Amino acid sequence: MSATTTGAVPAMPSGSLMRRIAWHCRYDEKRELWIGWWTLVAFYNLYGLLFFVLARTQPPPQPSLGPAEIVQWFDDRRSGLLYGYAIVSIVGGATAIMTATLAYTMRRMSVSRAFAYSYLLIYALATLPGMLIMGVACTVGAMRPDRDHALVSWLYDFAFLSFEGTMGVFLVGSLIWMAAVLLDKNRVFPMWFGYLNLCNALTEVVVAPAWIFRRGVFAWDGAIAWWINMAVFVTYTTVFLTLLRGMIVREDFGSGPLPELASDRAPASAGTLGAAR
Amino acid sequence: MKRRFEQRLRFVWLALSAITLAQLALGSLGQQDALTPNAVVTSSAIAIALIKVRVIIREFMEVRHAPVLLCRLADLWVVVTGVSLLGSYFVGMAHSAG
Amino acid sequence: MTTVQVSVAPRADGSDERAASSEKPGGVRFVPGQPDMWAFVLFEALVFTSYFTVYVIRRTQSPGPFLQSQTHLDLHVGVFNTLVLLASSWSVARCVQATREGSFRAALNNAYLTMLFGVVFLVSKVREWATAIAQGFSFTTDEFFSFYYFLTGIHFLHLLIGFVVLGVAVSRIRSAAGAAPELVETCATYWHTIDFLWVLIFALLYVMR
Amino acid sequence: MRRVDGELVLLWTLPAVGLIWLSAFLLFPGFVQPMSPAMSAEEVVAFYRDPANLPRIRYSMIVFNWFAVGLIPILALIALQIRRMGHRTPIFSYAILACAAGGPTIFLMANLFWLTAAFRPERDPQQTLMFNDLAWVTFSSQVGFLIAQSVILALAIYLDRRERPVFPPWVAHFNLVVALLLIPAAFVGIALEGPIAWNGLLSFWVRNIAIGLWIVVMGVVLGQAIKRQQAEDGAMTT
Repeated sequence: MSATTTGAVPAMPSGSLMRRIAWHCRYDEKRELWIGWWTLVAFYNLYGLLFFVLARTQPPPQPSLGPAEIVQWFDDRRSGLLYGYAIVSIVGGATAIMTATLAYTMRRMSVSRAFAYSYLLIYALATLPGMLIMGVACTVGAMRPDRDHALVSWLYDFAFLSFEGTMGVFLVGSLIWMAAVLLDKNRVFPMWFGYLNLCNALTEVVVAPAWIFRRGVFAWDGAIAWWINMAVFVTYTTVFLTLLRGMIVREDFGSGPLPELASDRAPASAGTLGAAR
Repeated sequence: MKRRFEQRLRFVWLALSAITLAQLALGSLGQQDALTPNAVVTSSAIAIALIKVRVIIREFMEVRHAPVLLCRLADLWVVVTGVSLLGSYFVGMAHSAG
Repeated sequence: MTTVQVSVAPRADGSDERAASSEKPGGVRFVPGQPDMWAFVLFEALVFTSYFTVYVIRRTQSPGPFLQSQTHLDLHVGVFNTLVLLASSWSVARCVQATREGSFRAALNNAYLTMLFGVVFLVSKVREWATAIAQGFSFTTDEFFSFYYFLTGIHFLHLLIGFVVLGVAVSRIRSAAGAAPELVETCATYWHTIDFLWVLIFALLYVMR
Repeated sequence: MRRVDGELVLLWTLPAVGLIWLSAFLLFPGFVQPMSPAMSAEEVVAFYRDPANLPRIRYSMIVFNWFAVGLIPILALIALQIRRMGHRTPIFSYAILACAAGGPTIFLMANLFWLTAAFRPERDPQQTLMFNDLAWVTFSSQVGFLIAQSVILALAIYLDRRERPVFPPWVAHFNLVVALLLIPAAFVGIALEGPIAWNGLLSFWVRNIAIGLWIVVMGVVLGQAIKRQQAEDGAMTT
């Protein structure tokens, strides 16, 4: 990174929220990291809202529905699907900055850059099965109410199988993060988060029966293949968002071990923090 | 000291193996009506398994020397699992019978 | 392969006291291995509890078919599997003890013995699956067999990871004579988890009615 | 030959690829007079079965298949320019790289659906209609990565702390405008007629002209930035 030319940094104002935000945007050394973190938080909330409330495709419907019921399912939520997935396709690209931020945590570790690059590429790819294919299939399924029933049910299967059933990217991605955390000597993340990545990776294995079963606990809406996995995934996501926040606070832009969190919560001026190192 | 620890590990292993063999007897119990649910067999199977699990955690995994918090958490998990398994068994059986 | 580093964070209990405690069990309280691994064990154990609970609930909804299918499992195989894993737990516990005392020859032997028991378990599990499949019981045959293959399969996966973990322990024992035994303890903790999860799986698949 | 010279070679692939895209675009009969989503299954089938259309559909889409990924080198060059900016982390250049593969992959999927529809025009009309819908919806609505790369580039430019910024600020404004113009296209599913429909003013003309303009403008400013870099590197070595 090139030399910065910030000059004198005025003290952080204590006034209104907007003024403080403006100060952070102009002078905060860590603004790129904070943009990434807030994008992650905003995106996951929006994602939950879009999938659970607007499009109502989560929790997933039964895979055992017949063609007529599937057409009914599309009829029930036509505009939710069309508007919901339109918004998904607008904000979907935000995953790029999220993935980049997470890849940066690996860049900050004492491990090879190959970890950050692999993670970046894997999760850039993950967006497609993660939501975009589903968005296309649901939009096409919802846009013509008079479409042939057999084809609507094909679109339904395609949407949910692509969403629930493509596990490899998340499996390998979690394992790469796990290996990076366990090998890291800079203490960017605690070891237990490395192990938690393994838990998340194992649940990706557990989803696989969704390709085989149309009903029961292993189907794509099942207690094991969906509910327990979702619980693990939500835990995992909450944990890494929290840890990432701590990591950004501790970040000193050096290459050695990340400093521990200062016990006294004095608001260290971001400008001097970087200079002191 | 070393010897005492070794002996203790061996004793634990022998005890666990003996309980497992007892489970063999339990599983073979009343083989002729293997097709009817048996609350006694089920609850003793789960209870024995949880006792074994607790012994493994305390002895082999050395939680008995661990800080109290870890002991409590491990015991809590055993209790949660026991309540959850036995609870869902009995509630489920009562539900399907009723 | 380089060894996985030991957590360098200063620990509240202090490793020095622990070195003393190996001579005097029952003395100072300490967490065996990394506390991080314990977080994993408790979390993963909870996930398994939820799998088991779903299984028991599904079972009680149709007890007849489950019991019918259960008769096709050989209890003796299950008992044998359990005994093998208990033996492996015993040997890995002795491996930890030997590492603490600095008798690395014994530690290595016990680690290899653990691997051997692990392999015996794997072979016997694969044979059991092969027999069941040959008899026409597959993953999709009925709900009991779905659960049977799922629970044994996910446990099998944990066991495979266990070999990697044991490999890490062995390389640590070989490379760092006299170092703190924390990493070996951590690996042993993982291995015991495989054991105690199997004890529950055994009771739920083979014994309960 | 210095590193930057190679970058200029990559940049000069852009006019060539752009020309190929333009000709393929004009060759595809569904683009010149964009197909209406209101067409019935029979009309769509007739479009694919028309002996005047079929070869043009196939050959134009084959050309797109060859060159769909042609924009990736340009995005890689943009990522390198972002690396030169005064940032504390490589997050923005990582993010551009994460976007780079997304856009072309989506375009390739649309291409695949068009070619599949054209492969057996005698297919059941409902099926051809569905492949045609899939192609158009994928092509039109999946603007996420294009929006993201514009917004990320704009952010990177705004947050550039160099005394002489790599890109002038107007490039950031321009990118935000382009991102805004792409948004309506995401809604193609909701209407079969009007400006939002996939042949409409907003979803087709505004969107595609914005993309074309972005390619041209970014090609030019990228060339200028690389030239400046060349000069700076030269000043440093002498």
